[in-house]
Amino acid sequence: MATTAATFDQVSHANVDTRSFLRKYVFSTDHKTIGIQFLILSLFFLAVGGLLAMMMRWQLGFPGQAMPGGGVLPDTMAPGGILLPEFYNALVSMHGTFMVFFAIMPLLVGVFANFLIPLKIGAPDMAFPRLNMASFWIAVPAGLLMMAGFFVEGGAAGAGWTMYVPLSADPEYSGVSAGQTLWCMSIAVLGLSSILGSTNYITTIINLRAPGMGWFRMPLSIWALFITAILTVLAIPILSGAAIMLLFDQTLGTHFFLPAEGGQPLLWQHLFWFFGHPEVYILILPAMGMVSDVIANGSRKPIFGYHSMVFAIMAIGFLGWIVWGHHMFQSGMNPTLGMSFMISTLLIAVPSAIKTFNWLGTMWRGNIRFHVPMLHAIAFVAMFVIGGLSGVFMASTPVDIYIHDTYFIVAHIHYVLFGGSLFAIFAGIVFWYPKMFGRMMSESWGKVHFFLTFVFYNLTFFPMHQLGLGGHMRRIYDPTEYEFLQPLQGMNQFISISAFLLFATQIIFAANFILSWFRGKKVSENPWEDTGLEWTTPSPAPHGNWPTTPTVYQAPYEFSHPQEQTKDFVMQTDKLPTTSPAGGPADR
Amino acid sequence: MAEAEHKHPNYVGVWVGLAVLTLLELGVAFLSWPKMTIILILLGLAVWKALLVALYYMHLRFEPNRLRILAVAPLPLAVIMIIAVITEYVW
Amino acid sequence: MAHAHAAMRPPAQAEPGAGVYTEKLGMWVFLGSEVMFFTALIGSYIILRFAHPVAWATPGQILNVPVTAVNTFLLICSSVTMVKAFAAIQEGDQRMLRFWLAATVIIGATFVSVQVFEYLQLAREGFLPSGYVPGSHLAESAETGAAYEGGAPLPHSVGLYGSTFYTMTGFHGFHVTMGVVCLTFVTVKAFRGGYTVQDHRGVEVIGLYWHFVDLVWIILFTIVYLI
Amino acid sequence: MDWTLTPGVTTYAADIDRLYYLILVITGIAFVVVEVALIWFLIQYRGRPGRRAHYTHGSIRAEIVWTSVPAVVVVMIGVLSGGVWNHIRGRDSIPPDALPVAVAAKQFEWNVTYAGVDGQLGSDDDFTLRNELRVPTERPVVVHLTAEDVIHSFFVPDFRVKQDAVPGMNILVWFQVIEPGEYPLACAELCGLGHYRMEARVVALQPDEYDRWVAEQSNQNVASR
Repeated sequence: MATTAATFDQVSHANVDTRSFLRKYVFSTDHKTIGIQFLILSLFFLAVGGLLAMMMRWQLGFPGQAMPGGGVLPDTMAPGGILLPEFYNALVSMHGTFMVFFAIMPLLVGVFANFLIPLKIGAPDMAFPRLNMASFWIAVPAGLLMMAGFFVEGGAAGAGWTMYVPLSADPEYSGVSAGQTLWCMSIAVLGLSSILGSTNYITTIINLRAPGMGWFRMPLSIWALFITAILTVLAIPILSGAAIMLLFDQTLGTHFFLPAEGGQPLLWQHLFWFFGHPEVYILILPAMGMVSDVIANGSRKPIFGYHSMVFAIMAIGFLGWIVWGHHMFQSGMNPTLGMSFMISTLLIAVPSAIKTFNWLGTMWRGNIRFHVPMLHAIAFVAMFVIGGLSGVFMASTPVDIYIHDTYFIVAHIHYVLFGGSLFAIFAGIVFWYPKMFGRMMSESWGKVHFFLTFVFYNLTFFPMHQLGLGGHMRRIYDPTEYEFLQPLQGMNQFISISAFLLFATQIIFAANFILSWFRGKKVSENPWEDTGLEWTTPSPAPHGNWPTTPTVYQAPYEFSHPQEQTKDFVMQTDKLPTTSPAGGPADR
Repeated sequence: MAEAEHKHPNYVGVWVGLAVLTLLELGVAFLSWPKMTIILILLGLAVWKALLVALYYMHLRFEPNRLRILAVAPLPLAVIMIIAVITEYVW
Repeated sequence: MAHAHAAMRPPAQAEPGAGVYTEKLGMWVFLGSEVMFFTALIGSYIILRFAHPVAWATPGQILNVPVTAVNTFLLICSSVTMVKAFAAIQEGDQRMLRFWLAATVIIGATFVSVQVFEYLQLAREGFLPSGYVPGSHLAESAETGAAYEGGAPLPHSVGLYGSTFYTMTGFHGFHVTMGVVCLTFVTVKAFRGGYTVQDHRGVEVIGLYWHFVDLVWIILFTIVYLI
Repeated sequence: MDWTLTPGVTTYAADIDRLYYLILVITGIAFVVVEVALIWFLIQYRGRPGRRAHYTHGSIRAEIVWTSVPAVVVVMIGVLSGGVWNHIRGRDSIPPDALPVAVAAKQFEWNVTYAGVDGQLGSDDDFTLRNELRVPTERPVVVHLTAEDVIHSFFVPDFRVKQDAVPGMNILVWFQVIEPGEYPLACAELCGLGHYRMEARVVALQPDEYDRWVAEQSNQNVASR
């Protein structure tokens, strides 16, 4: 490009920030600001989703009793504080929807992809900064549309977050009309936001890597986000298409999914899960990547088996496309198809196992620092193991006959999405907080938050395995209705109380997050003594990230390098006396 | 940009080809041949036309291999999904 | 594509990526996403067709094939004018760039108009996304089976035909409309002399989108109207 | 913590339970190995001043081991599960002599149509009961499962039977009960407001008792016409 010299010059003056307030904080095109905007948005929805879960837990633990504070809810939801079944169904559906689409997914993909990709690959910003801004400002109305469901006649969508048809397609069946329509619209709009964002991430990673940042010098978080972005770009349009067809079934009277005139209910499930399983990996791969970064840092060791970690990410990314049928083993799907889906599903355990063992290998003979992000990362590994192993039960089709649609599944997804993704998100937020805001979060409160969360989390979700083995179905409003579930009611109450305590514990995190913004200890460039490019620029990173584009000489995790005796880490931008210039991390 | 270096492909020739193939399709569609034969011929012609557009108008013929791989990457997934779901009904 | 963010671009010695410039790469990634979107729509159509092989009218019985054939030809023409515009700017010919771009916009808009006309016509005759309007003459030919293979009456599943037809062609039409809007911006910029021999990324990138939409129509025309 | 299942009462329940316990043991071992190693590493290699971590990028041999061992184990689980799955749901798994009974799910009840004395559905002596499914023991039963409105799921925990009932589809699910008794039947797929109380009971009777009951019901049914 002929303009190269000019751009270089402009970049070097990028530190002089002349943007107006609106351009700097609201309609910003700076990837870091957009990341922080996504952070605030998705933490808000995380809180909303958590609150909905609390109401559900109240009903499950104490069915038919007035919920404390439930009096503020209108009579269409909870007359006298006692939840109505229709409101309970809305809670179930909206908890899942908010958590998956508006909390975990934006937290991982919106926040960390935006914030980390340019900083970690040495780019001044995203490839398309304005598209990036559009991606955020499209996500906001999507969230508002979804929230609006609670305030329209008939309440929010009540067919589960999977919106199985025909229940979701016809108000005659669910009693919800406007809420279902809003759900479809919101998901279609959110889809556009995700596609724009992910197009940006892919292009940025392919084309904007700094000199020396070869493919196999990218940190695993970037690898994971890259594969995630590919999954997003290819999977989300399937959901958008399906949601739009469902929307037409609801509003225009089309017949895609309604069997009366030839529609196919199973078609919805196939489309949904063809999107939905890659989505599961969209929700866990970035978490795995960030945890890899944090574990290498905490162990002060290069990641064990970097290449096999990368190939495991790719394998998961590919296998994720051919396993969707395992959500449908009991759905009436062709049983022979079930067989092939079982095999592919079981195979996906292999790359997951590789990753787990490599994390253990990284800690082996390390010099482990138990800082807060590391604690969360360790919890991630410990909990992901449980979530992964419980998945084997479901992958085995005959066992799945019994545990499908029971609390065993609920336990499994929460071990993966809370024990997995959310612990990784906590690790990520605490780890990169100084780079976002220039201050540290409180270490001691962070530890208190971690230990309480870890304990209450396990007390909440582990017993759910037991409920499931007792045959406890998901999504039922009142378990005491069934005689065979009554012996399990004590456990339900125990879970509910643990869940309340778990929710209360998160107040510590919220307070720590907000207060540290103003009062946290100010930090220099590299508070965690990490090796990544983002730690070579001031905290918080300025607009444009670096005065001049950094050059990369090292593999991503060169901790405790024998040639560097003064400190136990080598930055990616550091030159060592005898580093081979083109070397990858496995050149030994 | 480097594209200027190669001679322009015969865009008008491709256009004529597309038009002729469309006419051919219209001709075939209303023949009284076995339905399956007609469908296969029509799909073949459609793919041919699509390839003409992708290779010449979208320049895939002249792009680096990496971009070509990126361009066709979603297709296997589409095929996997459609074939898997069809087995619900025909197998 | 505007260059307000030129300052954000990295120096040229960045690691080699896909071997194409960023805007083009971004468009191809986006097109990959579009492929999956149309997979959802076209895939559903194929699957529903396999589930109910008898629910689809014989070609030409309900849908107006001659008008659509002309429309298909128009879209093919707009593709060649688009690519001609690109060829013109590659050689620095501003006049022909403007001419071919304007032609593309006009032909694209005509395509959409013809499609709207087709929709109105079909709706008037009683063919809707929800199925046939009872009492209309198309409903009659559907109910008696006259419009269908084998001629047997079809009490059920006739609604699928209208649902898939309007959804697939409607979303294609929506994409064409978006294309026309974007092309209009590009054309205005071309008239202001915004593209040069050195830098005409905008023309090439919108062209990719436009040809993709044409490509989708080639598939749709065959599977919806002719099969 | 109790990891045992209440014993199932159909012929294949034991197969499913055996698989469950097998996976429980395998995953249990994996769980213990990983968590013990994790805790041991955390203690053994905790950061101490003056210590340095061992600089290594990994080991190909270790990677091969922990790729191939899980692969072999999951393939083994897959093969074992496949056999049981084929027995329960495979293409020709439904015993030809199975007694048919039609179950139509709708919001929020189960309507059971019995084949009557002749053992054929669709004949004159059929009769329908609401929320009560009676089946004989020692004889395979095949349920013709349909739904009238939305998707429901036919779940009899003690039978280890769960199958979605999908509107527009007629799904066959078979079982053979070995233990007479009364068992709950629940809906396992969110189906609307009354999902939580879409309950019915399944009564498994001795074959002769069942035949007597069917004859009685059939007669009543024919008489009341």
